[in-house]
Amino acid sequence: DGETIAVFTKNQTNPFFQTVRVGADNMAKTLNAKTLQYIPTKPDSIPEQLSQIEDVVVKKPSAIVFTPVDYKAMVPGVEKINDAKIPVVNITDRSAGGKFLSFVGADDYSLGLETARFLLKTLGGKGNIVIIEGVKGSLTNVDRVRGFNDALKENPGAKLLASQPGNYQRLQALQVMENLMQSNAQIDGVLAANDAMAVGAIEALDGANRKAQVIGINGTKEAIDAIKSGKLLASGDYNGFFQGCLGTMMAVRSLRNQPIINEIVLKPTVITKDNYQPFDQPLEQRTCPTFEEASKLGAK
Amino acid sequence: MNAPGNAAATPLLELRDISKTFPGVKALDDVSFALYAGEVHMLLGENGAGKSSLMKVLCGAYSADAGEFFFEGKKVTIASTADAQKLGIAVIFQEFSLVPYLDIAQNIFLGREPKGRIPGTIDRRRILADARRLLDTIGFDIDPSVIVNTLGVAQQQMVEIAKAISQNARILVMDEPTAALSDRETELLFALIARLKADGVSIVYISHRMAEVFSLGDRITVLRDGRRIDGVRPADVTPDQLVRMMVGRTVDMTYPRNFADKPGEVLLTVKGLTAASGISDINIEVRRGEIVGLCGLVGSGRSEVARAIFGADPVASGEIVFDGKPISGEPDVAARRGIALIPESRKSEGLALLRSVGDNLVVSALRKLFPSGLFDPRSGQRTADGLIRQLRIATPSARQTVGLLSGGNQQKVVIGKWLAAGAKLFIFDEPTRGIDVGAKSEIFALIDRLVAEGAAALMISSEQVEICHVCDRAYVMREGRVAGHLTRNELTEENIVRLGMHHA
Amino acid sequence: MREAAVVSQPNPLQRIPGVAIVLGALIVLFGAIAPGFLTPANLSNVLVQSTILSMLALPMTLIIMTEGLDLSMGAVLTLTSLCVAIVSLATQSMLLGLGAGVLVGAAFGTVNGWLVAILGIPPFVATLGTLGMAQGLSLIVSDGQSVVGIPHGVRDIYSATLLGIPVPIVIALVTYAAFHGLLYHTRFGSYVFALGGNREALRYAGLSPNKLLIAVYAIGGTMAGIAGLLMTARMNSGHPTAGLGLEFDAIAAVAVGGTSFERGNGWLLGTLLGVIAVGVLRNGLNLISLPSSVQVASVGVLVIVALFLDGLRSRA
Amino acid sequence: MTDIAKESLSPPRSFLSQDAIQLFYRLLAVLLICAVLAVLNDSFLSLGNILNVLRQASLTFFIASGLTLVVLTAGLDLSVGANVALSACVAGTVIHTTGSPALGILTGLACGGIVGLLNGIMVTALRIPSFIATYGMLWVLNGLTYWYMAGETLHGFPAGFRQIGSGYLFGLPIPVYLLLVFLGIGTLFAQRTIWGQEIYAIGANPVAARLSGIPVTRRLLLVYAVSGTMAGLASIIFLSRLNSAEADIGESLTLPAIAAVLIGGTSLFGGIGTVFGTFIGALILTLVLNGMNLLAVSANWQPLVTGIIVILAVWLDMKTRRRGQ
Ligand SMILES: Nc1ncnc2c1ncn2[C@@H]1O[C@H](COP(=O)(O)OP(=O)(O)OP(=O)(O)O)[C@@H](O)[C@H]1O
Ligand SMILES: Nc1ncnc2c1ncn2[C@@H]1O[C@H](COP(=O)(O)OP(=O)(O)OP(=O)(O)O)[C@@H](O)[C@H]1O
Ligand SMILES: [Mg+2]
Ligand SMILES: [Mg+2]
Repeated sequence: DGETIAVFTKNQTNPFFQTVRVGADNMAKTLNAKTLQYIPTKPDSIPEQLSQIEDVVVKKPSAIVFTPVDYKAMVPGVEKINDAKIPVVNITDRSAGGKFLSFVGADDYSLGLETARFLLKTLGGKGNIVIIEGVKGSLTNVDRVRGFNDALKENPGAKLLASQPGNYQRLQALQVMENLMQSNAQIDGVLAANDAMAVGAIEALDGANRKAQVIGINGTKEAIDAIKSGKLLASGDYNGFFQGCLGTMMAVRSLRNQPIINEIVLKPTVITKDNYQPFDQPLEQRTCPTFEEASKLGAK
Repeated sequence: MNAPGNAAATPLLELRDISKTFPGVKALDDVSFALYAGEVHMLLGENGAGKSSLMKVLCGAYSADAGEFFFEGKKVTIASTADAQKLGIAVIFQEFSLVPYLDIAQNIFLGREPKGRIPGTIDRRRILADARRLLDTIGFDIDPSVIVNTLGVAQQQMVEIAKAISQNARILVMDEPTAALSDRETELLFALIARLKADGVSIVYISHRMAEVFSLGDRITVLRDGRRIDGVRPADVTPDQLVRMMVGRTVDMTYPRNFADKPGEVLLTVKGLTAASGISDINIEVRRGEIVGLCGLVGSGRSEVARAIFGADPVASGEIVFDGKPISGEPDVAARRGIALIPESRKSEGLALLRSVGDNLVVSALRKLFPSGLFDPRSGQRTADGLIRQLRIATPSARQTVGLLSGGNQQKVVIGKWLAAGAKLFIFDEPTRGIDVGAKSEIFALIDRLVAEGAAALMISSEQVEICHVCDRAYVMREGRVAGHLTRNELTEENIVRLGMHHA
Repeated sequence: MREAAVVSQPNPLQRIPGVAIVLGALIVLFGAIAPGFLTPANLSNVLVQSTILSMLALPMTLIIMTEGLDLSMGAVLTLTSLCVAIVSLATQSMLLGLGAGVLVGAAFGTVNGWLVAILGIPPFVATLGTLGMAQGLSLIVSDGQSVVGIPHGVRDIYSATLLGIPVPIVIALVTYAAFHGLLYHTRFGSYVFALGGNREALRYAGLSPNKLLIAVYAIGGTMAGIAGLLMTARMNSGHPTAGLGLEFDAIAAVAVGGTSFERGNGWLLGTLLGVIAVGVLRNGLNLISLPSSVQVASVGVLVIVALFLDGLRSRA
Repeated sequence: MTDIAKESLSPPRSFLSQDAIQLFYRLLAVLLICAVLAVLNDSFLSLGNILNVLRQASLTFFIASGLTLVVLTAGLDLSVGANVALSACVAGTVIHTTGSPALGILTGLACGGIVGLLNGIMVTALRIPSFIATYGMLWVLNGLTYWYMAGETLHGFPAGFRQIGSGYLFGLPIPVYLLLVFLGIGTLFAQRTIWGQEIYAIGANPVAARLSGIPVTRRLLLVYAVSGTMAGLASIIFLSRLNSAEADIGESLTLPAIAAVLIGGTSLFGGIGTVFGTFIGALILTLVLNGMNLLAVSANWQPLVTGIIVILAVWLDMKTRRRGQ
């Protein structure tokens, strides 16, 4: 009891990581452990997260729950943790190297694939589609966009008009959408690699008095609200809350010499008008899954 | 025009038919100039006559549009400062050429540092020793490892001189070297000039001070409007004649004034003024219709009094009453109440050099001219044009960049902005520094007119003659305090010096 | 006797307080409240973490002394880091990688110098422009992806030790010594003072301010190249955003260290202390695990407080 | 007529005329870019796209216009982006809790203005160089915003409020009206008020300005406060246009705003520049991004192209000015 778990997330601006942190805190509380949050002051800064690892290694927490800001560039950092013999669980983005007790994440590819399939099904398998990508080169984005594209391939009736980056940023997505609407008279569907961009695209459509079906990914609160009000067609649930819960759970369990699951890839859930209710409650009121539930969640 | 000593000598350096045009200004127009070995050659002329420009051409800093150079009779080209240095020409410029955060030794030998053992390094011991020796020869007692930034203007001037001397120059150009020097340092400089002359060094000396022209000069060349007017020997001319050559008309150098018999009501009372800037217990009174002098040695704290009254420096204690009411605060308060400061350094403190004459002329009067707060460029332009006419500022138009005007005209612009603002008390800090005789008399006439119309003036000047000529009375300062007061009848140079000297 | 006694001799130590007070206070504070702060391992940590920034901040000091600025350094470092990664990956040679990084860095530095000195574009603008170019090139050559799989030797640069001292610290110390020698003991150093203090003086001394200025910026770019190697070694990969924004940290460190933006008034050791102060602050806050938002604000507070203290003393 | 001859030799340097020449060159540049884009892409010249460009330029312009005044005094405000983020979050909260957009707008403007004022105090009373002071402020504001938002977003605002950012009036987007209004106010303020004149004078030589009786400290406070308030205004536009606020919205706004000021011909050394120039600077930046979107150029090229444009614009500006003198 009383273990300290250092939780590393990428930034304090993206609501997704807030859900991860709340999940971790929540689980730690139920297990009678303590969390310490480490977040780079500059969002997604590689050197800063490396420094934080070095500092934390000095501090020697009982275990670490780790989201790399970049899955390749942080490998030396992970190896430092390994060298210091601190047990570490990888969550969210799968690190390209290093030894982990366990990985807990969502399958970005199937998230992209399933949400896009849902949108295309709603459109009847045809229509003019645009993709708004996230940050180029980020693992989440690469896989999500691959999923989008594969779904498009399954529907030859659909036409991809453009695939432009919005860097996961609302304003950029809004402006990209505004500009795309100028050169494309008819846009039927928008595949956005996250909710903020999806909502930005919706604002652009609203501003131009145009309609299109839009999907996002992450299942954030604003996405749920938008789904409720019918503006957003769907959002893929990335389930940061569970990732935080389960990462912490595995870390603590391994410290207590209890069995753990080495890999949990959460199954994609497409949140739509029909199934949003469970997601529509404040984070603080959600409860973490138990170990038994976890084993059913998608362990491979 | 003959060479000094023997008539057969060829000039050491000769410039023939030099012309140089700047956009809008013909700075030099077919000027010829000859310099002989071992002479002190005075270069005279009004502000903007082209003296500095000629010297910059001579030392390769400016390239002439036309003209030829001869060194010891042989034709040479001076296309860069390096060319000039090879010929042994060294210059002390009007604007300092020192690097503030290097020490004295490094400044003296900048670009000619003794090489250390490791390539690229400086031999620290040698540079200090060399500098030490050099400073000793010019009688400047200071540690050469002192950073230049901490030196006063006069000390910096001495470093400039040391720097020039260090180049073993055969020709030394000094552009107004005494403008910032105290009497003691001026004497040192004159002694040094005598020594250099004896060693056969030729000196070109630019000055607006008549006394120096006659005490130092072997020959005189006068420029006007970029043309060479004449070359004479001091023995053959009177000051009045020289002035006429420079200005093209006669100028009364006694600056006649209509002294008021009865001074007006009290405008400014300073009681027990003390400030951290180094002045204490200053008591001064200025009445309408008066010009009150404030004299003393350089560093005696005159500027600090002026700045404290104007609110430019914080006041520690004491009281300033202006026009019947106490005054305190920043310069904007003083300005609004009707006090004007014409600061010591017009370039850095008086003008926005890159802005136009018109912009500079109206800047202090904005509130008065446009009480609504709305600015009307056309009306501003008219006000500026009026002032340009009234003050006879020589400028192509109100739109000319003020930094391109000559010093005297720049000074008029600084005064002009306070005329527009309707100031009642004018504080002049060295109003005639670096200004030619013609402009000087115009400025004094202007001050006279201002006080005759009911304003008052407090005038700081290092030229005691000027104080004696134009002031109704004067305070003399010493070491941050008022050492004495001189009435119109007592106002003589001897009295000023006696009161202002240390240990008097 | 000598007038030097009258004139206040400018003691470079006079400038210490601003940074030194802050640094001293931080060390005392964290020593008292942060567990593990004063351990050798942690102190070595702080210093190692400060090396990359110091390698930007030292040349930045020279650039600021010329009344200039180099906003492109962080982006150039990013680009050179990618170059190191790409070239050493392709050739399997660390030296060729370093060579490529230094070459690209020096090229950017030279372009900066050329824009500033020859075209006369204000440094802020010129280097804001090259910042964009370097950032764009980084994205283009990497297509936004990390570059991995580089030879193992590269990584050792960051993690190996020499006589028990971590190699990055050795590199930083050598760099500092080199810059100290360059600035205070060579002719070039004197000319750097003159570039900011009085460019005319250089011209009259027959020297070319333009060439010197280009040299100063080129040194900045070259150092960004070398720091790029360290960055690559640290991440064992290249990444197109790795160094973005570091230039502002470097500028802040220089300012905190007491170098003024005017008239060639610079202090190299102050810069180093400034860099370490930033490092100590971040490290200490990590150790006591304050909320991350406090950490974000604390850097800003540090900068403001240090400059405020400096201002107090210069007025006194 | 010798006077006229002289004048043509040393051309006008003030009362706007030199600036007018520079603005003319810039408008030419805008037309050139437009012509190129029109040739390359059919949809560029559509009314919809032009309004689109204007609306996008307006956000940059609001931030950059206040910044222009700061730069005119030879200062810089690096905190504008962070200020937009904080103000948006604060204003958003007020609207959510009170339900009153008017109150929210006022709070947003006040929050921006207070931050600006604090910048001004650091620059004047504490005498910290503006570049450093506002860089410090940037981090303080980020910290505050991160703490306040705790990783959440605010979204969903009343429809009336959202009209400000996304609504239309007589076929024109409302931000475009605001843009015109503030362009007019800014230009009048800088060129036709004595405060504006004093700001130019301070930028040209702060020491001389103070000794000319200009209350330099108060004017600087005003300028930084205005810059902050304009950031507050931008935050309102942002909020109503995106219908949401999050902590990181400011990061991408600062450098474009500075770039717009510089492309617009305002000199970092102070005393030279116009608000209208900044508008054109914002327009050029937006046009280029818009063009790249329309032509589907990879976003990887955006920083590169922006960098080249900044250098080119300032260099051309200097060229033409030098020829003028
Ligand atoms: N760099 C320059 N650009 C434009 N005009 C200049 C430049 N330098 C000098 N001038 C102009 O050339 C003329 C001669 O200037 P110069 O400095 O030689 O005068 P001066 O005789 O030294 O005057 P002063 O006694 O005031 O020093 C003046 O009208 C001046 O405005
Ligand atoms: N003792 C000194 N040490 C260093 N610098 C000095 C000293 N005395 C005067 N100076 C410098 O000489 C210049 C003129 O002196 P300052 O203005 O300080 O005194 P002042 O009493 O106003 O002189 P003045 O009476 O000539 O106006 C100043 O720029 C100052 O820096
Ligand atoms: Mg001159
Ligand atoms: Mg004085």
